This record gives sequence, C-alpha cells and structure tokens, in this order.
Amino acid sequence: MTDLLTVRDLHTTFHTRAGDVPAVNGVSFTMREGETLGIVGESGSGKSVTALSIMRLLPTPPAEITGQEVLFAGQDLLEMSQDQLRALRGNKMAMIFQDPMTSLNPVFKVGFQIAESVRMHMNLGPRDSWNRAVEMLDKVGIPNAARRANDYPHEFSGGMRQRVMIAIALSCNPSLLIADEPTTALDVTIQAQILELMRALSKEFQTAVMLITHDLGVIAGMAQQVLVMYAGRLVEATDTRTLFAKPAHPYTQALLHSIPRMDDAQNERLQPITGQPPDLLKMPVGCSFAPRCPKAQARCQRETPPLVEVGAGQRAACFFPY
Amino acid sequence: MLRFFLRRLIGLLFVVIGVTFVTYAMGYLAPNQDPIAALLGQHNTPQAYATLKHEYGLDKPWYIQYGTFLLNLAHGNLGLSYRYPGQSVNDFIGPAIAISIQLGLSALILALVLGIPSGIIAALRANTWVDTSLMSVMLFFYAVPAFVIIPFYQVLIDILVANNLPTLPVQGWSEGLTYKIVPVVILALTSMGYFARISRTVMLEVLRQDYVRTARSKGLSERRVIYLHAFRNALLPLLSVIGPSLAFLVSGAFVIEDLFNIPGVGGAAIQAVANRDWPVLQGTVVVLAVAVVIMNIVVDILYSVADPRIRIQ
Amino acid sequence: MDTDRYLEPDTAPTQLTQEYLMEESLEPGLHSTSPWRDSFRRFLRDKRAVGALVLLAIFILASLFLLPIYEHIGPVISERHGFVHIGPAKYHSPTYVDNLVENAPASSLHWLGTNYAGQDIFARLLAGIQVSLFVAVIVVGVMDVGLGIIFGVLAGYYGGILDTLLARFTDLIFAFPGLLFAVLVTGLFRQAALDRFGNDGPLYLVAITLGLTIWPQMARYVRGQTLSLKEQQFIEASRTIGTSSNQIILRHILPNILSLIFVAATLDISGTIINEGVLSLIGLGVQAPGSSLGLMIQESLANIPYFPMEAILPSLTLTIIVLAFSFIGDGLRDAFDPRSKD
Amino acid sequence: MADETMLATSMTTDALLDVQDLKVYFPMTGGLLQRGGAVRAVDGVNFTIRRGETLGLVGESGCGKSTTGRAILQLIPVTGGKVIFNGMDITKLSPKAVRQKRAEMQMVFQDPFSSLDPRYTVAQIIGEPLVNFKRGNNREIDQRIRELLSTVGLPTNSLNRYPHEFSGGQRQRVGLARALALNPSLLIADEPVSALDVSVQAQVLNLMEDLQQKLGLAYLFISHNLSVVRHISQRVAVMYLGRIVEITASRQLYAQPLHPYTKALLSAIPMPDPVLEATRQRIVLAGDLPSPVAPPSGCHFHPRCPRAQALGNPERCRQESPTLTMATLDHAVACHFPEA
Repeated sequence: MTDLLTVRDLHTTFHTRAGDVPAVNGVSFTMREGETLGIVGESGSGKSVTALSIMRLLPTPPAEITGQEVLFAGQDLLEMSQDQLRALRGNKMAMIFQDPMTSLNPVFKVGFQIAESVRMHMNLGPRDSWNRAVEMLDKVGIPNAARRANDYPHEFSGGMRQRVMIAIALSCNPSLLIADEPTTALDVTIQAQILELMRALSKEFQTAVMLITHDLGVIAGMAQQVLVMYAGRLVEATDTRTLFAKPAHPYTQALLHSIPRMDDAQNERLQPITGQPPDLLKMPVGCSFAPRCPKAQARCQRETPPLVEVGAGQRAACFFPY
Repeated sequence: MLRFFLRRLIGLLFVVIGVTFVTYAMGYLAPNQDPIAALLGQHNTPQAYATLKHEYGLDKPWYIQYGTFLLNLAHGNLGLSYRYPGQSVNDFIGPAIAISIQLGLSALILALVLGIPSGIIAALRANTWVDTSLMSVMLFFYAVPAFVIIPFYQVLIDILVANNLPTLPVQGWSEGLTYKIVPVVILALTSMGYFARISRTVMLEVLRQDYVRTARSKGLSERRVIYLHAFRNALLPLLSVIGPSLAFLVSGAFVIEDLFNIPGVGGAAIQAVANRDWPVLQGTVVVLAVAVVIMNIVVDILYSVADPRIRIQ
Repeated sequence: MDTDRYLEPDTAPTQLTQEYLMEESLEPGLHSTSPWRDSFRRFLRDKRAVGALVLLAIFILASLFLLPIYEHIGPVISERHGFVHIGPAKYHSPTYVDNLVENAPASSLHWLGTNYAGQDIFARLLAGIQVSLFVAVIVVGVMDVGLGIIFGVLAGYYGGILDTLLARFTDLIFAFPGLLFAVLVTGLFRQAALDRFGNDGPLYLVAITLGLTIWPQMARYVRGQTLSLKEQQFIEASRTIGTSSNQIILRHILPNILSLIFVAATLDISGTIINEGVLSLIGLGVQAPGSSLGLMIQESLANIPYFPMEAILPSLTLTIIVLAFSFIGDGLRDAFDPRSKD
Repeated sequence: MADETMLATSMTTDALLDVQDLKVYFPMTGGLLQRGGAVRAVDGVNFTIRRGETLGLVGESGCGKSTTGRAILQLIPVTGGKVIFNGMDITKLSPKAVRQKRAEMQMVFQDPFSSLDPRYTVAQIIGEPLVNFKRGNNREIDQRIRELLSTVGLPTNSLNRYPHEFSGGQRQRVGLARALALNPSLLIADEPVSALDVSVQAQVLNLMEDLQQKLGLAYLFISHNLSVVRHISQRVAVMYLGRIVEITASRQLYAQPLHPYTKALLSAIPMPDPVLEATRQRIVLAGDLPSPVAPPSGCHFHPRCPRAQALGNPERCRQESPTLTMATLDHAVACHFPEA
C-alpha cells in the first residue's frame, strides 16, 4: 500500500481578540491508501480542526494554517490555489460531518445535492448525474431511491440524512473520506447501521477513511491506525490493537481507564483524570498533559516531549512512556 | 392550497372588520362631530338638517350605521363624503389608489433591489472598511426619516438652480417620469436601509451554517456556494420581513404624498383629517389595511414557494 | 470573488474556543466578572456608540439646562417696541412671537436668528428637543417598556387566554399600517385635547396615541424572548427547587431579558421621535406657537429658497438625535449579544 | 383515596418511589387542522425505586425516558397513573403541596450550560432552594452553601463566580450542589454526564457514587449510554416508544437480556476492544425509530424486531401489545416470545 496523505508539522492557529489559539500544534502523520485512520480526542483537542485544515475549509482569517507540507496523492495541499483545491474537494477527498440535521441544504432536493457534486467533478450531463445520484442513494441503503431523490432533507430522519451525506461524499469515488464524528448525533442502533454502511462502502470503493471521534469503542471497531490528540498535539500514534493492548502515553492510558466498559467487573471504580483540559490561550510550558499526569516529573514541566518511536510502529509524545 | 387561501381570506375579513370597527368607534366617540351642520353651513334649517341627516343615514342607531357601512363595503362602496356634498368616497380614493400603488411598489422594488445586494456585499466583506462604510450609510438612511431629508434636498436644489445646474423636479407627480424619481427614491430610502441591515445579518447567519460548509466541501465554486446555496436560504428570512417593513413604506408615503402634493391615498387621508371628512378617512384606512394584508398574503405565498419545509400540498 | 473573506475574523474561533475562554478566569485570586460588567466593557469598545452617547448627553443637558439659562442672557431692549421694555425672558422664550424681527439672521441677540414669526430659533430648537425627549420618555419609557414587559412576560410565561388576547390585539394594531392609527386618533381628538389641556394637549395626545400603537410590538418581542428563555433548563431547575412562578419571573426571566428590552427600547425611541415629528409636520402634533422639531420643519418649508437655515437646523438636530439613538441601540445590541454583530 | 394510599404503602414498604401505570400524553394542536390526537410520550410505565438504590432508565431519543423523569417530579402534567413517593400519591396533590414535596426529590439536568442562570453567582444558585424553603438565616444559609461546595468538590473561591467562568464538569457539580441543598432522598438525573468530555465524565460519575454512599440517596439515572448506566445502576429499565420493555437487575440485564430490543441495543454498543470488536456478532436493526405520534400496532418493536422476523412475523406481535411480565424472579420483560 502506498501513502495517500502525509501531514508534516501542521499548525493551525486562530487569531482571536482574546489572543492566539493554537488549535493544532505541530501534527505529523501518514495515511495509506484504503486504510482507516482513527483520530480520537476530547472536544477542543484539535481533531476536527486538523481535518478541516487538511481540507482547507477553515476561514482564513481568523484561522492561519501553516506547516511543512500536507501531501495528498503527491501534491502539496498547502501550496494549492483555491481553484486547484476545489477540483479535489468532493472529488478525490470528501468529508462528512457530525450533525446530519444541519449539514444538508434544506431548500434543495437531496438528489440535486448529490448530482451537483457529480456534475461538477465527473463531467456528466444533467440526466446522467441525476441517475448517478439515484444510484448512490440506492447504494447507501435508501429504499425507493428514484422517488426519494426528489424529496427534501426535512423529509428524512437523522440516520437517513447521514446516509445522504455519505452518498454525496462517495459519489465521485474519493480516495479519502474524512468523517468528522459521523455518528455522534445519532442513536445507538442507528449508529450501528451507519458504521456498518461505512465499513462496507469503504471496502467497496477502496476509500481511505479518516474517522474522527471521541468514542474509543467506535475506533476499536473501525480503525486500523489511531492518532490520539490532546490540546492540539498528537500524543500517541499507533495501530489499533497496540493502542488498546499496550497504550504508551499516560493520557491514552488514563482515557482507557476512565470510561465505563461493558466488559469490566461491573462496580469497579472508575479512575478519572483529575483536573480539566488546559486553556489553549494559556498553554502550560512543557508537556500539556503534565498538570493532570500522575507520572509527571520536573522535566515534563520544562520541555515539550516530541513524538518519537517508543515501540514497533508506536509513537508517543512522552518522556516516560508505558 | 385552497385551505390556505380560505384561511387567509378569513384573516382578511377579520382584519377589515376589526379595522373598520375601531375606526368607526373612534369616530363615534370623538367629540365635536356634527358633519351635517358643517355640510349645511349657513343653509342650516331644521328641515334641511333632518333631510340630510336621513340621507346620510345618521339618524339611525350606530350599529345600523356600522352594518350599512359594512354592507356597502362588501359592494365596494365606501359611502359619501362629509365635506364635499354629492361626492362619494370612491371618487376620492379611486384614482388615489392607483397613484399610491405606483409610488409604493416602485419604492419597494427600488429598496429591495438596492438594499439586499448592499447587505450581501457587506456580509461578504464583514468588518472591512467596505462593510463599515456601506452599513453606516445604510443606517443613516434607515434612521433618518424622509421629512428630514426633503429639506436637505430642497436646499440642494436651490444651490443647483442658483448655479445653473440640472435638477430633478419634485412637484408634479402626474407630469411625467422625471417628476416621479425624487419621491420614489426618498420613499425607498428607509426601507432600503432596513433591508440592507437585515440582509447583512441574515447572510452572515446563513454563511455560518453547516450546509454552507458542506457545499464548500463538495468543491463548488465560491460563486455557487454564495449565490445558490447561501442566498437561496437567506431569501426566506428576507421574505418574512417584507410584510412588517410595509409599515415604513406607508408612514413614509403619508409624508411624501403630503409634502410633494402627490394625490395618493396618504395625501387623501391627511386632507380628510384636516377637513374632518370622516368617511374619506375611514375609506383610506380600510383601503390601506386591505392593501397591507394583501401584500402580506402575497409574501406568504412567495415564502411557501421558496421554503420546501412549509410547502402547501 | 475573493474566497477567503467569507467570514469575519471573530466568528469561528468564538465557537471553537469557547470552552477554553471559560477556564480563563478560574485561577484563584482573579476577579470574577458579572455578565453586566462584561457587556458594559464591550459597549465601551464601540467608539461610535460611545460618541453618540456623549453627543446625546450634551443635547439632553442643553435642552434641560441651557434653555432656562438662555432666557436670562441678553439685554433689556426697548427701541423697537417704543415704550415696552422686554428682557430675554420674553424674546428668548421659544413661544414669543415678535412680528418686527421676522427671519432675522443670527446675531448676539438671537444666537441662531429668528423664524418667520420672529421666534428665537435657538430657544425653539432646545424646546423642540425637550418635546422629542418628553414623547420618547412617555411613549417608550412608560408605555412601550411598561406595558410591553407586563403583557409580554405574562403572555409568554403563562400562555392561555392572555396570550390569545395579546395576539389578536397585535394583529389589529399591525393591520393599521404605519402611522395611520395615530393620524386617525390625533386627528379626531386633537380639538378635544386642545380644549381640555390647552396648547400642550395635543402633545399628550400624541404621546398616548403613539404609546398605544407601539407597545404591542414590544410585548410580542418580550413574549418571544420569554418563551425561548422558558425553554432553558435553569427555569425548570428553579421549579424543581420550589421557586414559585412569580419568583421565577422576577428572579430569572426579567433579569435575563432586561438587556434585550433595553436594546429594543433604544431603537424604538428613534422611531417614536420620528413619528412625533411626522405628526407635528402634518399639523397633528404640537400647536403653534409651541415648538417641536417637526413643526419647525413644517413652518420653514415654504421659505426654504430664502431662509434655508430655518429648515436645516431642526432637520439636522432631529437627524443627530435619531442617529445617536440608533448608534447607541446598535452598540447596546452588540454589547449584550455579541453574536448578533456578525 | 386515603385507603388507596394506605394500601400502596403497605404493599411496597421498602419502596421510596413507586410509579404505577404512568401515562403522559401530549395533545397535538395544529390550528385549523387540529385532529385531536395525542403523542403518547409515556404510555403505562411501572417501576419502583428502593431507598439508596439506583435505577437506570435507558432508551434511544424520543422513547419517553426524560418525560418519565419530569412527570415524576410533576414538572409536566400527568395524564394517568400514580406516582407514589414515600407512600403518598403525589399526582393528586395541590401545586403548593407539590412544591413542598419537591424538596425531597430533586433533579440534575443534562445541559451544564443552560441549567444554571447566567446572571446568578454560584452562591446564589446553590442558595436559591435554601432561601425558598427558609432553611435558616443568612449566616446559616451561607454556611450550608460552603458545606455543599466542599461536598461536590468545588473550591470555596467559586462562591462569587458566574457560571460562564466554569467548565462543563464544574457546572454539573454546581447543579449537583443545588440539587443536594434540601437533603433530598431521591435524585432524578437526566443524562447528567452525556454533555461532558469522557475524561470529566468519570469525575462526575464517581462523585455521584460517593454522594449516594454518604447521603443514602436513591437515583433515577436516565441515559442513552448503556455502559454508563451499567456502571452506576443496580437495576436497569429499558424503554422503547413510551413503554418499558425490560426491567431487571443490572447484572442480569447485561448478562442475559430477554427482550430482542435490549439484545440489539447491547450489541450496537461499540466496545473499546479491537479484538472483541473484530469477532463479535452484531445485530444491526433495520429501519428507523418509529415516531411516537403514530407508533406501530401491537408490540411497538415488531417492525424492526429480528426475533419476530425469525419467527415469520407472527400475527400476535402485530395485533397484541405485550405486557410487562415476570420471566424470572426480578426480571420482567414485555415480549410475546422472549428469548431464553
């Protein structure tokens, strides 16, 4: 498998009246073709901003995106003009969002919203692109696709709308699909349906998926590789099995211990992470997790640990891993 | 669709009855109103008085008078003037309506055509000098009433005339197109400022929505994102403020018609007040209220066409 | 189209960084800031609004205190009246008519000159501002805000018959387009008001009429705000801890909508001052020789080619007052509801 | 009525709360198009909560779990049934008496942002119930507020701060302190941790466990998160479209679910274990949640039910609404064909 996406030292800063907010702070990783990469982190950890920065969908200003390079299929996205980017967006790289209720345009038919993207990127005529839209709706499991294509988003349930979003995203056979908390707003049984659908379709379309979520369970079921983010930084990157079996970073470990699990002894006491995530406006010097870290030592408060190889295929940003 | 119209017609009926009743009650309660004596003037004899009073139906109890008025209204007959014997209110208001519609609609269209794009431009350039200066001008137009602008304009004309520069005439609505420009523009200013400010707010709100981000994530051109996906949604709240904004237009029309001697409904209403010509004033009230309600129905229909979520079967 | 300018610099990050900003002041020793103080600070940042506030304060103070002082400034004169000696208390009174000094230019005696009836324009301007403010206070301060809050909150919180009544009443008022209702009522009762209350009668009539037409809108707005506030969980929480409905309204609803009412009221003041002007302009407001900015404009219109200043001065004064209230209203809105700015 | 209350008391002596056939219908109004129908948000719910016990109430959005919690507190009008609290049916009480009763049962809300008045300081928020119920003079109230702050683990310098200065987890603590101020015996917690970040969730959950230990509180813990419910509850009730479909001890429910919906729900939860995830069998339910406005006939679950499909869609499931019946001791299920 070849590399599809290489991100090197990505920085995204929001310039606000209160000060500069380093939402993404030096993130580097690689994604291979067809693989599913999970990005996990709490709200404000920078996982969504990372995705939006790669798509360059953030308004600049206030955002400022810098970095060494973001190579997508050999081209540097950071160097591209908006026109070049537009040719890629929705075509070779597509995105779906957290809230299916608000992500579709309420005044256009869903068929139109899919066909629009197809027409733009695949050079098809109106009829062919409409047919493609119906075909996609059928593929994502919407019954009576030909009729439903003429319906408006408000006539669909939340789960069905997320299916429509997936249809839009996959309509031009993208090589990368970025899914930003795609099931967070959905009920558990509907979440299971959507995850099942994503699994099946990404296999069928050979699409690499960047799956952003705060739910470690979703990661465990979907991803091959995982990135763990905390306060704008990558703190751990490894394959999924290693992450759950042998987490290197104290934050990852703490996270795994703090969630109630279906398979633990039932009334075992949870081990919460003390304190609160840091204020990005006033980032502590040194490791940003140090104030909450049980293993923190003097060095952690002075220096920022770099993300380094700590085991086979496992990288962590910690001076005292495991 | 039928049910919708039925419901709106009932609403219209309710408004007409309410408005006429209030108007009627006011007239009934107001002191010093003896139109018959005023009409007769020095020819006032008890016999003539009684005859005329009967002719105008004023000898009957108030609810019969009101009922008669409503009945006549249903036939499009607004009654007789108190001031000019033998003239019907229809004679007064009939030609005035056409003129007021011309004035009002031209101003509304002008306000929309200039106001909405200004608001959108300001929103797209939010917090730049373009936005700030454009919106300051629009706030000025919105806040400053026509009757204040007119003196400034007249002073300007005098200066232009004194220097032998061309001017646009202000008096003489019926004389030709050039005579209509200034009143229409001045009437449009307030609404234009209003639409510009609302458009800016609405557009900024829409641009923040998730579906705009979705449209961008599909790789659509910025033009398409803004003028198709965003604007189509911004249209909905804009449509819904047109109804309430008619109030500015009608208030403005009073002043404009009065000051520019335009023989419209507003002018007729003010004349009627000065003349204590009760039926004429009542007629203008009814006509204007119905006009506003009809405009609101039109806006509602447009809205339901524009928004699939409330589209009528 | 320049693609990267579609959002203004403060929108996205406020959402993205909200949760951090909250943490900001939790360190021990830092002074906590109440929402009111935050809003006040934001208001002070708006230079336009602060400027307008200062200007307005000057106008108000001048109209209240300068007019009585002005009536004491100037010599006692006799020459043009033969035997009669008159002092500034007379010729600087806004209502004093003196046919011998019609349309006089500005001088040390009449600071801004006189009008067609020989009345002192400066005094009339100050008196006109007083009238505008009087109407604004009665209409907006008392009727709009008072009735609007009472009916709006009650209708919004309790719903039911009061809500229905309010809705019907507002519909009716909305059906009277624009100023029509005010024209109707002031036209009909003007004479009665003059007979009963003298020259100030029409002014009271105008104020009460404008108040009657304006409060239902405020009530509807307050009702809407109350309804959306009622959805907030802290209202439900108050019920669970045994707070009675009346206490909920007083402790939680009112304080939370007060700032929005302030903003709406400030903006209503502009409209009310304009409407008073219109009514005076078409002869339904203040009775000559009394003074009102609208009346001054009306009186000057015929003479614009010869004495343009007589029209421009009241127009300019009215413009400044109306704009000042609009700027302040805009500034308050941005201060109380920062998101509304974008 | 007095007799009924007596009877109910004698029957369930150890029950703090006994909910019997609770119904909450919302009338549907639509102007001229009024059809007079009703949304049956809660449709005949029965359960009891013992002193010091936690009952978890789980279900997906729109199943009526939050409505149930609010109906118990009489925050919304109850259409039918009884809510017997401490031996007294509180659905028949006057509004004033209900207000008095509420001191003994309190609520913790989901949204840490909108559940605190932004213009009140923390001291005012926590003090409001104390002032309402006149629990002492100013000094005593102040003392009690400080005590409550330390109970929920907030520093005393929070007293004069406003809610916007706190993070979500800290605000939930303020909400807890307010709920505890009157020494209630029952706490209805409506999704108390679902708006919180995972690392903070555990803090609040542990705090709630500690408070239960210390104060002998009973919880009705409403949540859509089955892992959290499993962790904190002794017993769990599963709701689907306004009805309880299964209720039993937590251990029992998760080890041996009887209702096909419970089974599907449990299998839909993603487990934070890649090895398990790769091998486990998932039951993916077809279709959407039906609307409570027009629920399916018979058993509400039948159109999506894998068990009914396996049995060839028996007539009974479509026609007859199953009642909640005891399958084993302390394990009730509402299914015509419960799985063993």
